[in-house]
Amino acid sequence: MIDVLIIGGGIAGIETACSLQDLGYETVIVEKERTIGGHLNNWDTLFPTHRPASEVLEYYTEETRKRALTIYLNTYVTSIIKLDDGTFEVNTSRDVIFHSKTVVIASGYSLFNAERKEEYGYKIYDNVLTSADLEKKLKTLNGEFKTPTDKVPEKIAFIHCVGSRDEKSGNHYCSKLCCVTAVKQAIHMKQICPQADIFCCYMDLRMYGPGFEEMYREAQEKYHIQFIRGRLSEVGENADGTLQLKVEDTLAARPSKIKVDMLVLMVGMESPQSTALFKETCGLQCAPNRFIQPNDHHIGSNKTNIDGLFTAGTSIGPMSIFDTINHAKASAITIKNYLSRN
Amino acid sequence: MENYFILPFTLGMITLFVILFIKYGLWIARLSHIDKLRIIQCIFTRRTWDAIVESVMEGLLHRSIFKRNPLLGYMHMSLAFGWFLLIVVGHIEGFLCYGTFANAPWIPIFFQYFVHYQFPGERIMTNLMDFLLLFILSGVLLAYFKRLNSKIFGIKKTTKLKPFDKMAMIALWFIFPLRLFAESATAALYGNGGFLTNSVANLFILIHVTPTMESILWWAYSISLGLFFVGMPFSRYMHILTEVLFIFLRHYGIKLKKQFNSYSRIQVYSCSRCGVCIDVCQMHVANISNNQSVYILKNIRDQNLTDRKLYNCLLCGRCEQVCPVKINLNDLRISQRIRATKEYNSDYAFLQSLPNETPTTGKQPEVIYFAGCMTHMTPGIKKSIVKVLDKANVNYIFMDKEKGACCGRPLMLAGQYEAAKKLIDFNRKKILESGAPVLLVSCPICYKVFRDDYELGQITIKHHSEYFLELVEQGRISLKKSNSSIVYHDPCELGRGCNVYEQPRELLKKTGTLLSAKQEKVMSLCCSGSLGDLSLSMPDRNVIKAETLKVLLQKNPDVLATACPLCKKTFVKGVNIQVKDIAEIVANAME
Amino acid sequence: MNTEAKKQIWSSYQKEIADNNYYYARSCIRQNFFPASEVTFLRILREELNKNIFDDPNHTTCTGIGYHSDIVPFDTIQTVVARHFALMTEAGLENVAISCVTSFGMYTEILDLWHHFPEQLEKIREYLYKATKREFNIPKNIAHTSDIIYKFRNEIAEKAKHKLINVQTGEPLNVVEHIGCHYAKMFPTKGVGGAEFPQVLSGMIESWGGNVVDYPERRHCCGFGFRNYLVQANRGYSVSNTKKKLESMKPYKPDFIVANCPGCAMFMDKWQYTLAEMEGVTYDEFGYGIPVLTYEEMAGLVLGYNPWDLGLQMHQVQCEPLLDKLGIKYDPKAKYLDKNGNQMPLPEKPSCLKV
Amino acid sequence: MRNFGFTTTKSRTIDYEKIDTRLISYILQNEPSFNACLSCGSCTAICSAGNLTSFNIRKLSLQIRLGDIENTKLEIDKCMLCGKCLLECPRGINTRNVIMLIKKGLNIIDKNEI
Repeated sequence: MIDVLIIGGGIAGIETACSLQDLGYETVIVEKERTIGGHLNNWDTLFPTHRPASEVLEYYTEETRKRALTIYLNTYVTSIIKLDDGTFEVNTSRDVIFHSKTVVIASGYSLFNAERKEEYGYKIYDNVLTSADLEKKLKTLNGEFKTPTDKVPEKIAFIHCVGSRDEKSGNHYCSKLCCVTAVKQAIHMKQICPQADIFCCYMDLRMYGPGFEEMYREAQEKYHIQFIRGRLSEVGENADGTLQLKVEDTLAARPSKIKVDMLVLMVGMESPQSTALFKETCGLQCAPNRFIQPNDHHIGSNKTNIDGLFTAGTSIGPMSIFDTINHAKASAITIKNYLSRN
Repeated sequence: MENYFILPFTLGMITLFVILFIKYGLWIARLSHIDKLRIIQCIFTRRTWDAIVESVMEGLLHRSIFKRNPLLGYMHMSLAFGWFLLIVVGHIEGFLCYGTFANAPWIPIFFQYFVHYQFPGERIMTNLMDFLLLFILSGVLLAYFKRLNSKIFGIKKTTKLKPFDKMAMIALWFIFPLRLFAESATAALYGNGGFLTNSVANLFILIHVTPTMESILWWAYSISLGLFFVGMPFSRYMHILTEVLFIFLRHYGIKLKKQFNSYSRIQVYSCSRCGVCIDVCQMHVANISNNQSVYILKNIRDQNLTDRKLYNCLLCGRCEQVCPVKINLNDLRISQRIRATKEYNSDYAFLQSLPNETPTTGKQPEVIYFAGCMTHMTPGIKKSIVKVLDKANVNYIFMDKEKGACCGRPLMLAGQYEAAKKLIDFNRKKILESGAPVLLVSCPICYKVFRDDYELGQITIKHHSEYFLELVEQGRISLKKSNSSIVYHDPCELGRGCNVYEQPRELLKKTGTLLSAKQEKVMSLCCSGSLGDLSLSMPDRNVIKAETLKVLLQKNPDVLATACPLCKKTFVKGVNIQVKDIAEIVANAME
Repeated sequence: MNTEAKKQIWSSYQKEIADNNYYYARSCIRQNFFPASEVTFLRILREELNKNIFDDPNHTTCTGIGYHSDIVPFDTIQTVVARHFALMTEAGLENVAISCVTSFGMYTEILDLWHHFPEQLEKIREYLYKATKREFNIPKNIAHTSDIIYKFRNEIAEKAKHKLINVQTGEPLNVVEHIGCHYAKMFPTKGVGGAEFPQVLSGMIESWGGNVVDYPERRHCCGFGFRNYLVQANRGYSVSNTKKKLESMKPYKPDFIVANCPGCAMFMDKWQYTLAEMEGVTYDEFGYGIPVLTYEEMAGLVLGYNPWDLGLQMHQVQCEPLLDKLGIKYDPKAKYLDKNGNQMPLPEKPSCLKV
Repeated sequence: MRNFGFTTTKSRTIDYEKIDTRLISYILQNEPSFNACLSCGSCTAICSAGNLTSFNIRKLSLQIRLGDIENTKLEIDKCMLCGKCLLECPRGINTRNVIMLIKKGLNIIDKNEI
């Protein structure tokens, strides 16, 4: 019988494991991919400091190694079953059955599939990327930045709220991080393509965290990034392969068309499919936004409706790395309280 | 043949006089007719005497610089006054020797070379001349040091030089040492030196000085003089004589106009670049050191003034207070702004179509009150003014209670003179139509323009600090003294702009304990909010403001009082203590 | 562009289209401005596809123009449409094939209204009965005539004499397709491909060998807009919209435009003349303008019908350069002969647009 | 050209390819803070000129960005430079300098110097 089984080896899972180890508990992490770190593996730099994501990743890799954490890679959970004695039986794809006193769902998020917004032309027009694609491109950038059609971009547009705050995508909620990510990426693009005109088309700019607003201001003042308040309606392709965007400049109250060489869609966060599976196998309660419903929004955000089943990180909704790590640490303490009481 | 060395000096001097004659002639000729009449009328009055006295005190003795900085003052004085005496005494020496003052101009300059024989008073004169030379040389030595290290003079920055300036300066540096060496060489050969030249001559004898060497040294002396004279009209040393001209014209009552004219030019050329204005400028706090008045005047002369420099000035007027030559630095700068923006003044055609309603009170009003844009942003001040007026039972008209045009001063500060006139005409008409004998203003920015540019005839213009003091003195309101300590910040436009320093202090003394600040009254610091500056960024303003607050709050007062809504708005976002306008303090202290 | 993904999206919505036995509802504009189009449609259905379609001499306008210009009350219009259903019912038919896109929109809207407000349907039944003593059944299937051609596009392709290929270069022709707004923008599920990606015309073009041009203003209105055209002072608005579309498609060098709405075809054709006269601009490379075809005319050309029988001489932008590209033989002398072989009066030549 | 009793209307669409950037570039070059505008409108709400006329500096700043030089010429003359907006702006934009730069910019555009 293990103390805590952690589902997900992203930063939330690893941080929970580290904190729990410090508190003297035995943990096992189950990770579906072949490496730990989750989405961070595909990210180039982090807001608001533009520090390389690899630094954070290296920290957690090193912690994992130092602490000799038990991690099952290439393993995904197929069901969580709560037994009568209050412990959990967790079945996995590997024919390994775990018995644990508690389970932490740190399964994170999945990115919105931009193909669902057909009118934005993702996977149809070559020069339409998602924010995640751009990060991958930047991470492996070697030499000059070029668009997928091999052009040094002169105009780039970032579209906020793709798959977020959009009834048509089925997501009413705000993904919270896309705004600041767009600003970060816009600055990055301006730095590597100083000749490019960069547009950000937004509905609202939600610069909620420390340093975010300052970065936004820097983007305006120093990098001359143009922020257009209006949501992209439609993308067309011009005869020369450039993209034509139709966006209303709502502040000017006039429709506008913008010709760009590259379009970056700021895809939002969605609850991963696994959450639905957990919901099915153990009656986990989910919020209308499909993320896990915290037992109490204010004083029990790590708890779920099932006693002994906890959450860490973005499994309950969009969160920054900063918030995720804090949430994971909080999860460890919540679990300690639970285990010492039972 | 051997006397040809006087040629560089003579040619240089002739060139100098010709150029000066033409320049000054043109400048005076271009003065307005009225100004010329002023000169003619005043020339045989006491004003000329006053001008002479000031010329001596400032042009030669440099009293003002002395007061601010004795070392710098000594340097300027030794050069100017010492040289002046050298010329005067040189002529006396010539007189003693030849029995006439009508000697060739080079005789006193190269006297030692020409006169190797005894004449009455020769020993005294020679030693006196040596003493004067030593006096000047001490100044030259200081000048060398100043170039090398301006900090020992208490100056943070010194001015940068152009080629002509450099030439004239280097020539100037060489003139007196060369004179010393040339005279010493002559003394070594003929034994006609004084205490100084003989001492140097004793050294020269050791190295066997020859007549050729003597000749070379006199040539060099003459050349450096000639170079200096030629360079002078094109360099900053032009100020030496222009300053005197300026002092005379100023004494004759000639005033600077809004337009840049010949008098402005005389002022520009009167700047000695002593650098005192650089020192007092608050812009240093924000590491801005290219826009101080001395640089602007230099840029005007060199015709390379950029907009950024021109507009980056708070127009606080501190530099004007310390300028030893009393140049109208603010107005000069504004006249440049007028010139730079004259092609795009607005006509405010919309003013014509506004309903022309002058509010009335039914009875004959005592006062018409103009709050102005800034007071409308500080409702606390507006409310307090109204409260005091009501309490004192003043029958007043509130001119811009609902809607009002700006007073025009902000435009004026930006150089939009023609545009400002349109607003002035609009407001002026309303004020005159009201029939009130007193115009009350609560914003020093408005106050300044009403006083200087509105031509309101019989109407007296009063800032609320003046008016409220009158109300107290007339017993129409009475104030209760509290035990809070107050420090008063002089707004630039009210203090240096309109010379109102005492009334606010009188009022404050009646409501609490007034503390003094380290720099106050004429040298009060600017809050940094000034509308005079168009290009100063907000972060830079905040830095300057913090420094001002540091000075004001040194004695930990309970209240920071000011008499300007803009100063109040500026300070309020930087401090934790109460920032109050004098109107609010009075309104609170009323019994 | 990833054309595969694009095609997939554009074919993702389909609708049910009756297979046979149609009641034909004609179009005012189509029969006036493209007089051979409807004849060609009937010919294709009857001769090429062996379908039963009833062309009823008793049916009238749907009054859509009156409706959209606010001069015919909605109850009246419903009764007129109800009469058409009565005629269909009397003819023993259940499927309507509607030639006009605006009529198609009207019919669809009225049926939807009756579906949600059955009392309205009862009222209209009563009105119709009082006025004409007729009764009617709700049609089983409503299709626009372009839907029917779309449904049988592959059959037509099999019989094709010409493909939409430039015979001189062997390259597919670049075709701009334009869908009438009332076809699917009001009721997306009633149009093939929905509102965003209607496939009805692009399906035909691709089946017949052409290349569909995807240009930025593809979904923009043709500029007709009823009220904007009907009031002369507003026509500038109408023509400006057409101009926006034409400017957007110009860089793609389209060989022709095809529309499923008669109004669209008419305006995109005629306004090219107006714009040429007003501003001296043409939207092709050589100053002839871009030919505008109805889908019936396009199908007719593919099936090898005589272009003069298709009425192409009645268009503003002349079709000869297009016929040359398609490799279709035509007799220039027969262009303006009437069906009896008599010379018709020749049209005036425009001052700018080449003919 | 023939008169049909109607003409084409100019599109209201902002075409970023055709924006006249002379004025905005001139302003930004000399006053980069202008780019930090959030369109919050506080400048406009407090504006002295706005109290007397239809002057709307927020709208104007957008129009300048969109290259509407003709309208800017008509509007900018209403500003009295009083500086209330300067005190109000949450982004610390040097609005008075912006106004003077607009005036100067328009002047040098007229002279074809930019």
